[in-house]
Amino acid sequence: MNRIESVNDFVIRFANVNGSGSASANNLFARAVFRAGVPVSPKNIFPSNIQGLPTWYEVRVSGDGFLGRRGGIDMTVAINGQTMQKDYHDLLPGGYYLYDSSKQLPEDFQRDDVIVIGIPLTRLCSEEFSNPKLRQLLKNIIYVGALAFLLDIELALFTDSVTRQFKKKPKLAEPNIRALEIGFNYASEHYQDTCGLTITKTDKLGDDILMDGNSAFALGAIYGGATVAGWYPITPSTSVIEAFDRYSKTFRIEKDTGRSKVAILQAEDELAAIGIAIGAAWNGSRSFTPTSGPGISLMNEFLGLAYFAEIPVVVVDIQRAGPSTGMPTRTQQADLLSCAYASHGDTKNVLLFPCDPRECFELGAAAFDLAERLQTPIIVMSDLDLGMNDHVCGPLSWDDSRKYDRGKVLSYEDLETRHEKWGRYLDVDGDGICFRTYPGTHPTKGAYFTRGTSHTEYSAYTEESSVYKAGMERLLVKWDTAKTLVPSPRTKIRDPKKNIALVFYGTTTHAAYEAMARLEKRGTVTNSMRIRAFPFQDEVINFIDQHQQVFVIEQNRDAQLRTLLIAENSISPTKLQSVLNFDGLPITADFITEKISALLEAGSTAGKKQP
Amino acid sequence: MNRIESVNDFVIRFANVNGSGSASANNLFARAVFRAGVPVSPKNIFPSNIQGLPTWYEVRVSGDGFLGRRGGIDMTVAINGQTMQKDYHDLLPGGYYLYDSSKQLPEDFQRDDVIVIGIPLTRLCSEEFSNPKLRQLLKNIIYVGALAFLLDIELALFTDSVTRQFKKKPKLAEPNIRALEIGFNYASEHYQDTCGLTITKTDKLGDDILMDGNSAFALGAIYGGATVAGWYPITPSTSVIEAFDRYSKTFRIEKDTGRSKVAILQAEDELAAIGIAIGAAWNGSRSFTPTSGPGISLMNEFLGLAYFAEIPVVVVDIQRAGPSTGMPTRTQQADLLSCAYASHGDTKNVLLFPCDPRECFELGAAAFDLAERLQTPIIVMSDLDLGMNDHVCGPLSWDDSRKYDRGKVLSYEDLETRHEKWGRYLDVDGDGICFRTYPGTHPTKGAYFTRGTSHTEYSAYTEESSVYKAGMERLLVKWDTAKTLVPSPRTKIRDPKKNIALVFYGTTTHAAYEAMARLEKRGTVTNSMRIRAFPFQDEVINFIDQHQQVFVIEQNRDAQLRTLLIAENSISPTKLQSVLNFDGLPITADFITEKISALLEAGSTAGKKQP
Amino acid sequence: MTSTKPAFRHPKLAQNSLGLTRKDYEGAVSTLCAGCGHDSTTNAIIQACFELNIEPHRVAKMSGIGCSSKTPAYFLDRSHGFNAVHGRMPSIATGANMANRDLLYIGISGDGDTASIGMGQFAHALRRNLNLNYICMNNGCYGLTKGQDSATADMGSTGKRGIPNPYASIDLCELAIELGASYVARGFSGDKKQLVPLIKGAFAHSGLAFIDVISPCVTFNNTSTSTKSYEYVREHIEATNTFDFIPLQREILTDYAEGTTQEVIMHDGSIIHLHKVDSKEDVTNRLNSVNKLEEEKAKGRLLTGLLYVNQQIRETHDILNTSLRPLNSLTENDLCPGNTELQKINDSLR
Amino acid sequence: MTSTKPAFRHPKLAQNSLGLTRKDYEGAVSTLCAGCGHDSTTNAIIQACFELNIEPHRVAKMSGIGCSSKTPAYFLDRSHGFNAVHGRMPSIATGANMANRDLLYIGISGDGDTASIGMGQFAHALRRNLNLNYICMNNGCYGLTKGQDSATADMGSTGKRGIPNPYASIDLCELAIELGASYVARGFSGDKKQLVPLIKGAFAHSGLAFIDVISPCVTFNNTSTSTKSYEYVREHIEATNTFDFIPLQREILTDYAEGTTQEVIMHDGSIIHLHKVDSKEDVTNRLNSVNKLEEEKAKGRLLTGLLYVNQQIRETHDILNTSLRPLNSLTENDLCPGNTELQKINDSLR
Ligand SMILES: Cc1ncc(C[n+]2csc(CCOP(=O)(O)OP(=O)(O)O)c2C)c(N)n1
Ligand SMILES: Cc1ncc(C[n+]2csc(CCOP(=O)(O)OP(=O)(O)O)c2C)c(N)n1
Ligand code: SF4
Ligand code: SF4
Ligand SMILES: [Mg+2]
Ligand SMILES: [Mg+2]
Repeated sequence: MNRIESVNDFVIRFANVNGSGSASANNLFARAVFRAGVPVSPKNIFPSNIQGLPTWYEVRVSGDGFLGRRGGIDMTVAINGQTMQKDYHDLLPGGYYLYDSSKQLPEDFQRDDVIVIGIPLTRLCSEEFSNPKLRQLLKNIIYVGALAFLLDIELALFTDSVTRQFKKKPKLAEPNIRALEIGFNYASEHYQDTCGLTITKTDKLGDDILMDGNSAFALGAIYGGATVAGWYPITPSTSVIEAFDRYSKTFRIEKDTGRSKVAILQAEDELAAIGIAIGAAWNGSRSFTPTSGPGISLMNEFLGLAYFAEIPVVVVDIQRAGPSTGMPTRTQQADLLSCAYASHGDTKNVLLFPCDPRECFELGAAAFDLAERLQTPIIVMSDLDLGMNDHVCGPLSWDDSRKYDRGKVLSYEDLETRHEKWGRYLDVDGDGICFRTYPGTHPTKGAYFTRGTSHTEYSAYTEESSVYKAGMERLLVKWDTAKTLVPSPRTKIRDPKKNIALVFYGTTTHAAYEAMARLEKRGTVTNSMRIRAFPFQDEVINFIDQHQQVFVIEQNRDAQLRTLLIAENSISPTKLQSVLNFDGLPITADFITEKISALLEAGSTAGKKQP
Repeated sequence: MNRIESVNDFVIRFANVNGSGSASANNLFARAVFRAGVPVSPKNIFPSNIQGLPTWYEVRVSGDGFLGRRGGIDMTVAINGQTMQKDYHDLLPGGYYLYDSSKQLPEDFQRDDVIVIGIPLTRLCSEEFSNPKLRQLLKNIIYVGALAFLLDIELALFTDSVTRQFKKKPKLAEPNIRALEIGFNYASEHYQDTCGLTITKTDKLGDDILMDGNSAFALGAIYGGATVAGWYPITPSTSVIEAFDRYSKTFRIEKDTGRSKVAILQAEDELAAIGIAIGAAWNGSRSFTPTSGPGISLMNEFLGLAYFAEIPVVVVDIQRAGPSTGMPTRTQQADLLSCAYASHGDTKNVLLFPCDPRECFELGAAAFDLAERLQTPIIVMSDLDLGMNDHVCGPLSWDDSRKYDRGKVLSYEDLETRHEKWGRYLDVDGDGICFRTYPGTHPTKGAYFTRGTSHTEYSAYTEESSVYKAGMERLLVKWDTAKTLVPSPRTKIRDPKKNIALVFYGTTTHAAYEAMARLEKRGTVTNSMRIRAFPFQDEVINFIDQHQQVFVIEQNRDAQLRTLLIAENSISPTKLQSVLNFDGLPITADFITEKISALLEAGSTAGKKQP
Repeated sequence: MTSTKPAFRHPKLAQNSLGLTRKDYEGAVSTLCAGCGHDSTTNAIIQACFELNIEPHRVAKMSGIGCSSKTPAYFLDRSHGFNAVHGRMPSIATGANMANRDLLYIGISGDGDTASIGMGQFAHALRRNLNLNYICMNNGCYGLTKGQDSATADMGSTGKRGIPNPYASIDLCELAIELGASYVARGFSGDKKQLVPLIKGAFAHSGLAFIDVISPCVTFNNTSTSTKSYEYVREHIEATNTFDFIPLQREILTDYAEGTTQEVIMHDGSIIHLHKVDSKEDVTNRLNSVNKLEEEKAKGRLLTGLLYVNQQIRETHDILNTSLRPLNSLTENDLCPGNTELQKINDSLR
Repeated sequence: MTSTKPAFRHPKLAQNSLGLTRKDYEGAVSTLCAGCGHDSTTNAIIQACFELNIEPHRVAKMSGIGCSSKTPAYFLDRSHGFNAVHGRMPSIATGANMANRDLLYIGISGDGDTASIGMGQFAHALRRNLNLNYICMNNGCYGLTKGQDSATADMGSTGKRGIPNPYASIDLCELAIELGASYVARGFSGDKKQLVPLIKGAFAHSGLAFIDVISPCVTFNNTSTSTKSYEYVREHIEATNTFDFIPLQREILTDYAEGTTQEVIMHDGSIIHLHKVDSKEDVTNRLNSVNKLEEEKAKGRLLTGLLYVNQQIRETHDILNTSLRPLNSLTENDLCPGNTELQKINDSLR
């Protein structure tokens, strides 16, 4: 049998039961790989319940820095009895199967292409620890210790982490370190030279960090100056507000008074959550609401109000698998249409697409500037994979000279000195954006009435067709202005002949880049564009126009970005071929590579490439 | 001065104050024209308030049977002091200005191309009637009487209507008839040969009827077997339920018990309204909810549930001008995207587009068959113009041998005799549609759990990627099946060379047909397709493919049907040119004609028609 | 991951008058946390249905979203179930009930589902007095989203997150009485003896029967500082009455001391027999019920039992005067007026 | 069609201590029906603000959708206004209030807007005790959509449509007290003398002040068979107390008979002086307030006046312990932790 041999390039899957405390052990493992300087990408695949169901944690190690999900499992740590069978069969030939050998492996586990590594976790744990609650937790730490040996990772990387984690309660560090050692020792005694998978320290990661997208967005909101948040619990967006709350407690408490410089309100539902954010934004606070699909559906009416009354609210949609309640703990990019065209009538919203935590931070902070500059809702389109999993990314940074762009707001002085008649919805600059005022600014000037009904340039109610129409057309001018302000796409040109291009966004990015590398190895050189915002800049359209054949890679069934591309611009639909993954798991490089290869194959057999 | 002379072809605008009782007088006028056998098309242009603001009633008379709105006003009946000036200036040269001459016309009413007809309405009324409430109402009837003379309409047509209307209270008919006579006599004494506009009896209308779309839809729901309706008041959909209630009282009361065979529930909001309809549909009743834009936004989440759990609910959207609260008493076709892609995640809904009351009735009834056959929400896309105005259309008819298509439902006997294992979401026929059961059918078989979460073919909860994916793909199979079942488009081919085509839907139809006739007079022969449903049949795509140049005519800003056409099919966007009216007033033949002429002009100057 | 328990039936299992055993009223294996209060409530529902000889397939189970709302999968698997969207169980139940008045409807919700996102639908289902057995499994937190405080969490109560709840709580029973409910009770998942008859009474009741079941969340809100923990509830519970539910079929046998019982005759002829702690209390008096709840609250006690009944209020079908036949059973012949009538309508439109 | 009245100012118009006249508190000309109760309520608001010497621009006006919700356009045109969507005024007001605690907030809603679609937001704004002057113009119907019954329409009450309302009504004051409101009053648009001080007290109150103003709809619900008609209300009204509102600045001068008055000291130091019909009534006792309402209802009377006050409940900002500075006034310097802190965070993530 050929066992898999690999240095810094493999996938380990941990199969656990949820609610059993495995998460922190598995995180400990991923972070140790990271600390060894090796690019790592962990993905939590968990059920929509609280305790007792199967949960998986898939850790990809990639010395080459490919951070997307890869197909195939090289090693399984099989701790969950319910799924042992499946986990065993999912292994690649030559893979490793680590299990709790306190109980014997069932007889039908008879693959001859799998290396079985038994560690009697329960027994070892019981022998060492008496507290039953601790036992359950430390069982997991023991297999981490064993992995340290099997994969050749310095134990210190783990013990350091533990010490750091329990800095304030060193008593708790002790048993954890002990458990690590037990695992390490047992493996070294029984499994010398068993495992062909190795982690070798590198310095590939430079100053990179390992962070989840939801915390990063929350930090972006802190740095971006958000002061009011309305929210309602919903997986996978809840951790945005948890992080925002945590960072607020660090950064937003007035030293002298102990009072808070943010107001975070758990609303009664999503309608109220966005209502709170809109009310605050109207009153001059930067505000946001985090949510996921069902929340977006409920926010529809209010999004239409914010679009039409021109209120700068920020929404972050941590997308999960729909439709309806769907798969609440699975990932998708399937809310694009719903967000872009939210609400009845002619509405359009600006979307931003971060691809990693650093961008969650950057676009998160930028969203507040954009919202206030454009006076319109900005929806940041993250997803469960990005939001809830840890990702390697470049370090966060902030230019201390940066000023918030509060947009066109008239101060008391402005109102005093202004000569022209001011109109809330009067476009004096020709960019479709008008001046607003905050309530309470001036005793006699600048008050206006905000409404979701049709209004004149001076914000009076009107049913005059021409006035209404002019207002709607101005909003299209603003839409064009938006194109000049939203983050520009990222392009990679490797084929100057511009034959084939890949277009993608958000968490598809890493898998797409890897697929490009693989395709290139197979002789297919491609260019790429990572889209970062809707509406699309001319740059996006030109890029597509210049290529012969364009693949649009998405994580939804209905090719939603493609719809936006062709609906909003005059791109021929026949030019855009879709590569769609919508099974709820993060898209893989394998999938993209094979799909594109197949489509290219089919195209060339058909013998005609249209110009 | 050239006064306008015309037989059976002109537009009269009544300018009134709302809440002043003018509506019934104006209706009386329109119906008399209808009874003279002359095609007539009245449009109510009213404010979003209850009393005291300007309201207009525009009556188009068209012997040629053009029923869309036409530009320009030939005669104004100016009863509203607030808008006299505007009404005066809006008149076409050679037009007629009828006003209440009890007060003198202001001095600046100095157009020399307008024929002024003063009738001292207030004075005449006070002289004759003493009851002040009656006075206000009858003032309006007096001008109707005057019009009868001026336009040469038999007075009997009016008096008959009045008698009919007050059949049960003949005492009330009397003063109305008196008022008609007063107006008639005054005009005949003072304005012999003043008016060049004439109504001449014809038999153009055959057995046509004059009806509003909301009543027609309600009747369709009655004939279609709806038994449960949830609703929440919103203009312009409220009259759907009012009519449904009225017809229910006539047709749905059990003779023996006096009990009702419908349950109509005024819900607490639109979320509850559609929830009620969904709950009833799930339990085997045909059910619906009428609403308008803001309601659609609020129903988003539930629409996604009905799509994913496959529940046959009918929604009728009486579209009004958006976004947000917009112009609640103006018309638009701007909820297409919002309805087609309602809710987060990958969702798509079937839409039907009636163009006149007869179709409101027919598609209304058909919607229930389609919903149950396809087990999915069906949204009937009407609008304010269609729903609230009277329209001339062919008579309603019902085939008494017609059976309701209740779709794939297993009865007790079916469950008893069925051998295969039944699965609620198991596609045994390959059309994407599965068999369902009603609760309570069988003591031990056929029970299942309906959920908005991902489910297996046997309706068990699952998070298995492949199972989820297969379910989502089956829904696409069903989508294809829908294409074979929805009402087919209506095509008019006048140019066999298939050069230019017009594509439109709903209330744009009449104006579009008229525009075609006008274009043809100018030498531009065009073909047309009236779309009646989404998803689009191959027929639609082929039609577009076969034409060189296609104009898509809509009443929204963002070309929403065009978006659906290119997103769902592979039509090149450059082929589809938009003709968009979105000012809230019904689109006119003038507008379409001029716009298309201009676009054709521009195209030919540019010197290139693309193949 | 839903799986049904093995169908094997022990020959000696007790049967009810329909010849069904308790197992016939069960559902799939629960995936809730071990010890979750909701599972006990589920058991009480199973018990009540079994004892009442309800035909399982004549029940329809509706719910919202939450751990609590998952439970309809864990009882009565011969019944149809509808796990709707968050907070909207009442409207789905309303529609279903309108379509077929002949089934029994049980609606399961949670405190998040009812008191926050579902507040409006809760209030209006009460106002319409929908014929529904509405059970709120109240744990003072959002279990499924990991333990945030809900609107029924008491001020100062502290769950696993460790932050005392700063907001006042909503008392769903008081609110229900205020909103005109016709049957209001409070139970505790840990007291099946009291809970089962409360559920039975609810099934016999015509109109909306609301039962607030304190149903602890062992994972997130069972701390010693939480007022919705098993321990706290057990120590602070106060029963307003004990309770016999006597279905129509059976005769009343027991005799009680004068003045200590109150008899409530239910719509279907069943009788509820209340044995009261305080003979002055009148369970059919709204103000008395609210006052009593408030009084106990002031003493730091949680009042349970049947709190209020009013048999005078008409249920929705009676208000609407709908047909006694299920609307979903009506056919073309019942519903379609036919072409002749249509031609008359055409005539009236000319 | 909104137009402002001519700016011409009569030199002799009375001025308040800010030197403003009543005209300075007016808004655009109303487009409501002549005689609509809402216009009288609007006038009472104008009067209260004028008399309280409120700076108009320090007020923010929020509303939902309905005839009632249009009224913010008809008063205080120097204030910013926000006419939001149907039933969602409370959340908009909450956000606005969070952004700037220094302004005064008045929220206008209707009975449809509050008791139906807005029920959830109403309940939760109360629960959070948002510092808001919440006025519900209650006409028992949906005026703007042409007169359908609302959830506050009394059972049997019959408006212009001629069909008696078959559902029980929701009493918003009782509900507010039940939900933990801190200031609850009922007024009548036809009784300005009582209404103006109620509104003034609401402005002085810290927390959610809810005023249910019976405000007849002359067009759709002013029939002799409607319990929300001018005539019916006038005949059935019962005042629980008369009411002096004494702003901080002024001294109490009048003297009343022992036992017939109750003094409530408001958060800003103003004093409410109640002259009670029945000296036993205690306006700070929740149960007492509800019982009194119910009692009068049983007699067929509609109780008005200040029904309940509780100055102990903290308003939302106090619960959240937010900065005393308006959050919307904070700048980069107050809000952005800067790059150095960020680098520390980076370090902790390695
Ligand atoms: C519209 C919407 N918002 C949020 C959620 C997320 N969510 C799922 S369950 C739940 C709370 C459930 O709390 P509760 O009703 O008390 O049930 P428990 O889990 O405590 O039994 C929430 C907020 C959702 N499913 N849908
Ligand atoms: C989401 C939504 N649904 C329905 C409507 C239609 N609508 C406008 S006003 C109104 C009712 C207003 O009633 P109420 O709040 O009592 O105000 P009133 O007009 O009686 O003062 C309704 C249902 C709407 N604007 N938005
Ligand atoms: S999280 Fe709480 S409510 Fe949910 S199943 Fe576990 S114990 Fe029960
Ligand atoms: S309809 Fe009624 S509530 Fe609306 S403005 Fe007229 S009188 Fe007032
Ligand atoms: Mg709960
Ligand atoms: Mg009202």
